[in-house]
Amino acid sequence: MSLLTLNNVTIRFGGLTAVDTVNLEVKQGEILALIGPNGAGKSTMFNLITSIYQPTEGTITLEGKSLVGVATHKIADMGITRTFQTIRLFTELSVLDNVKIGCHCRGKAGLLQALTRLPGMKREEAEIEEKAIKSLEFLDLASKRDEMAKNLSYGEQRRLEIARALVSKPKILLLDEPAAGMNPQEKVVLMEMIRRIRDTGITVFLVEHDMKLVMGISERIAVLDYGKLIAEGTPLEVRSNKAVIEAYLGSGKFKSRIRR
Amino acid sequence: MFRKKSKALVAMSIIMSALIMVSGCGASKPAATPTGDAESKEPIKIGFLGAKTGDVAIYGLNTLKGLNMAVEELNKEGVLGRQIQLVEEDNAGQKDQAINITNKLISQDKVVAIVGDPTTGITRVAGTIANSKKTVIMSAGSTGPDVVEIGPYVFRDTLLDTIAAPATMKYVIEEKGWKNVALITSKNNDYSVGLSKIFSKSIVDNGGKVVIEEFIQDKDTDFSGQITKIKAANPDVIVFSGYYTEGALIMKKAREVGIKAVMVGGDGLQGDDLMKIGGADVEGSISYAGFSPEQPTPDTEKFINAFKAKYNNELPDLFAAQGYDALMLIAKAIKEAKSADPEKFKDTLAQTKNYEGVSGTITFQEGREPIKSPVYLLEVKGGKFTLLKKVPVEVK
Amino acid sequence: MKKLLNNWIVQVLLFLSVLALTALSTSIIQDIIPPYLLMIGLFIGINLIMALGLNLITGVTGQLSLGHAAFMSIGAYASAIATVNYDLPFLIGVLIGGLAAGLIGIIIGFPTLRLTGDYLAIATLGFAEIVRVQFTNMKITNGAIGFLGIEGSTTFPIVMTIVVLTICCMVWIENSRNGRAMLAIREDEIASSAVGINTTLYKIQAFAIGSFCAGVGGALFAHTTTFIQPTDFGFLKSVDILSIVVLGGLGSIPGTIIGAIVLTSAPEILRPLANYRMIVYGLLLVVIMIFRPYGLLGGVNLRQAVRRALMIPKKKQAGRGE
Amino acid sequence: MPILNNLMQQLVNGLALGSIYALIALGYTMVYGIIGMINFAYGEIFMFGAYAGLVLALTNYVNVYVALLGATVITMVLGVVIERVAYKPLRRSSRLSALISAIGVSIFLSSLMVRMKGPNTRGFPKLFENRIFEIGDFQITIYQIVIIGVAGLLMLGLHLFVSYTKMGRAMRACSQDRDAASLMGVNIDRVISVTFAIGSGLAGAAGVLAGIYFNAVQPYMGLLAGLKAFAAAVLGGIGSIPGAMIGGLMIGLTEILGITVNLSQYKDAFAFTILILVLLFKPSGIMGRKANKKV
Repeated sequence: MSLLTLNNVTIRFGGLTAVDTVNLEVKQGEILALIGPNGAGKSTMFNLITSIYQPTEGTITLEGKSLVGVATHKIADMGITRTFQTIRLFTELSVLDNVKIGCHCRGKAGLLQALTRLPGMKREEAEIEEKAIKSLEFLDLASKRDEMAKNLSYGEQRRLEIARALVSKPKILLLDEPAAGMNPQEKVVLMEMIRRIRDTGITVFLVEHDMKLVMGISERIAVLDYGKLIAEGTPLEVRSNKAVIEAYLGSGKFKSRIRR
Repeated sequence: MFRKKSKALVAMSIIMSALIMVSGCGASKPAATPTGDAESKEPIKIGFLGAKTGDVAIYGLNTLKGLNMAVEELNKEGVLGRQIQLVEEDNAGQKDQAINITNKLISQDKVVAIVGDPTTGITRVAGTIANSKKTVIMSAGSTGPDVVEIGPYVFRDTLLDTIAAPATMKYVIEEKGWKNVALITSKNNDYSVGLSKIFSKSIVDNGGKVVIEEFIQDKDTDFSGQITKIKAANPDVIVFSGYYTEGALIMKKAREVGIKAVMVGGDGLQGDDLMKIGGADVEGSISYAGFSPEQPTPDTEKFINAFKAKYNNELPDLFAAQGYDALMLIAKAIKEAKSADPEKFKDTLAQTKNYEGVSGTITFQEGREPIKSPVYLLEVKGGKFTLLKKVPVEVK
Repeated sequence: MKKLLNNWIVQVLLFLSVLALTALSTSIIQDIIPPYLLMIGLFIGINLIMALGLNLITGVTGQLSLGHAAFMSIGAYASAIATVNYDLPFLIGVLIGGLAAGLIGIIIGFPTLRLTGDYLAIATLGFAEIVRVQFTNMKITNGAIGFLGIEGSTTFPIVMTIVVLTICCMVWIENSRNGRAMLAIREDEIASSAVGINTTLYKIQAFAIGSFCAGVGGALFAHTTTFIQPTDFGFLKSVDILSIVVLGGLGSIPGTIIGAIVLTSAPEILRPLANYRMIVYGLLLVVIMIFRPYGLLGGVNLRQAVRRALMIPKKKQAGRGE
Repeated sequence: MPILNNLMQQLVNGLALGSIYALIALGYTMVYGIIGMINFAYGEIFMFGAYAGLVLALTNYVNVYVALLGATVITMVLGVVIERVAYKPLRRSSRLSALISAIGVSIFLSSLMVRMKGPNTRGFPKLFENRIFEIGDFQITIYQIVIIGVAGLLMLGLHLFVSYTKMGRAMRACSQDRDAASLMGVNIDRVISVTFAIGSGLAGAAGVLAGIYFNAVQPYMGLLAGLKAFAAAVLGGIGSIPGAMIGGLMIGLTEILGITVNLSQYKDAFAFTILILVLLFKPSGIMGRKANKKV
């Protein structure tokens, strides 16, 4: 069953077509990877899905509901959360607060509740805290809950970003290069974690350069080159796809990327 | 470690340079006067309230200069055998600081009277406090309404515009025949806004006409836009209700573009800086004051000479003269009441009649509103204020 | 015992008794200490209320505003008109002052809060100038001549009670879903909207609350000085309040309190320096910033510091200024 | 057509006023472009320049060029010293700390000047005789010509300097990415010092020109002029040299046109209203590059 559907999505910045008539379906419960050389438009795709950019043409729907023109902050509420290629944490806040903020779209309390502190608001706060701690435990960060986010190691920061995105129990989690900057051991842990996330029923859609990781965990892979979707299929299919191989061998840049 | 060191160095150098500057500037500071007089009677403390910093500092500092002159003179002989000690505080032109200072002067320094503030706004705020604490306050500059009405301890020694301004307009329109008036108001100056109202009424009353009304703000320096329009309106006279600095700058610009009309204004134009800045361009300007520099009383002459000697040949402006008079009036009342208790000398002060001050002959009416009679119309001639006409004022 | 403390009604009662205690103790203090010190205390209180509002805008939400004095003036004039022209009771006037400022804050906030950083700063600065010019030219404010005849109703206990109330509200807001959202916006706007925070909404909320506080401060100010003029609310007033927030430590409520105390009393403490006072004041700002660029209490976790201070039985107090 | 002539005359007035704003705005724009900080003490440097010019002019031995040059040099040194003492230690701190430090410097400088020279407005001695040229029915004074001319020349010079010299290139590099520029061997400290020197020098020159044109020098003249110049820099697109010029001229013209249409009491509001409107519709200013949202 298709959860997220991109239909003929195109975006142009001035003369540059960053994403060119892409058709893609993300299915319920799968791990889908998007690969491609630098500047192929992978992050732009994520920005289109989360409504930071608006497509010049085409439609994006989540369970049949259009995401085009929806305010960015409503996307999380609809069930899509993400991490960023360059880590974007709330660096001066504690780890726990970072995750609590991730819960924002699941909360209801407004100014009135903040000022009256009625039992309902306290219950909500307690629930948020509980969820946040669970999420931290899930990503093995519970012991760091009172640290400032900026004091975490690089790998921990990446995980914290995932914890923040997970805490609101999204339908789809978008991971933008989650393994960047991690060492091999951390990557193994990360792969395991991504599988466990999927096992809780959350669909995972990731952009990644690390081929070993991508081939290891993805059920399907989509390949983007110069904004165009050139291949789509299981890891095995993609690996033997002619267009992909051509792109891989034809582009020195891309080749070097694979090895990394 | 290195960074800390460099920071410390920076701080050190800042403090050092500040000290050097402070000591450098300090040379000109008049010595404070807690004199160990043989009489060993405690000095009478007088507070000064006004801005020494901030953008209205000029009025406060000039008042203070006059005030210091008065202190020096009074202390030659003493008042009731006691010295006068001035406690100066800077309110930076801000009402909250003025409140703090008024409280400090009264409750901490135990002053018997406060001279200041030159502006109406702060005088109202400080006057309310001083009145409730039974301390005399004499403003050396406020002209707006609702000041002396605060209570029996609140005074001022200014020339009130309600009498002088209509007399001036009558002279300008009837005797000079300048009927078409360009009226300029400094919109952020309460004195100017208040005076303009009086001016525009008396212009109409005397058969004149305001052909163009323009607005400036205090501290503006560019008047080219307004002057261009005034030139097009071709008035017989420019009436400006603000202070001398802006007055001089307006006239400079007016002459630059070839306007021949002269400027007429209130006592706000009384300042040597009018000529210093305006030079030949303010020649012929007419304004009014409570005294005539051409027929000075001996006291006025003495004051002007002493002032010039003390302050680098600078001429006193209206604020300096009124500041001087304010303290002299208070001292006189203390002497006559034979008491430095404000509750006693305030009544003596309120009965002052025909006091020949350096800023004019002062009489306090019923309700302590001052009258200065006669009013002198002055014209700038040869870089000096010269007498044009004497207008007697009826004292009720 | 703990269960009892968790009961909402008990908490409300507790809070009310804290307010009552504040009012009571301050009205006793009022009669003991000299009026000079009392007035300084009162202005510390007024500045603190306004600074706490600005702290929410600039310190917590990260939106640099250089126009706080404008909201102060709106509150001052609105409350003065309410109590003088319409004979409303003083406290209603204060509320009206706050609401007027808050409302204008919202109206101004909608378009301007799309701007970020320094652009927002200059827009708020421009707005403040426009407000000042407007008040100079309005009939009801009596222009430059000033608004006369305001009752001197502000008292030390009233100010201090409002201070305590404001501090409590600020602490509650900061430790709520709203407050976290505001902090998140300060840290990273894009990440905030990615987790579902409506950044515009919370910025405007912060702006409205901050302006409300400024309006309340302005109303108290007007009813202290009994007379107000547009020149009382110039650019330098905005700078004064901003200095309190930055000097104390952006986003830190205890910092803002210290900042208000230090900066309101600094001109008074520096009085003996007479003519060099403002020169030294300027230098002081520079020196404090060089040594504590994040403010006196910036980056100090007060709870930790106090805990540490209590564990080690030394007299050293946490986070003392100077 | 008297109205048209009046309008032409007002345009000339506006250009002259705008040129002064533009000169100060240039300094703002340069400093902001390179280190991203609002140098709030800028108006006070302008004021110091005016006083330096005044003191030099009063010595009687000095002609207008020497006064202009002397004031420029003095303010250059002042600018560099201020940067070293008050801003450099804060370069890595939050922008607000630097802002407060700058406000401290600004209070310090203006209060110092009050102590040194008194709070009075001082007239400026005539450094050269004024002459009026009549063109049709409107006139232009030699002062106005000099102001507009000098401002134009300085701006052109600055533009050439930034575009075609090695130092100019280093400056542009710093404005793009300071760390990268540093890695490429650009001496950041030197670039910043030069930036402050040039910017402050321009403000000093503007101070002397303003002194001559308005015939008035005052310790607090820097505040409002500085605010308006800052508004001009933002209006034109902060960081852009032609932008600062256009912004300055626009603010000058708006003020004068406001007076022309009988709204002189709202003069100060005009400049800022235009500024806010421009910001709302083109947030990066008239000439500013649009900063692309990067995620």
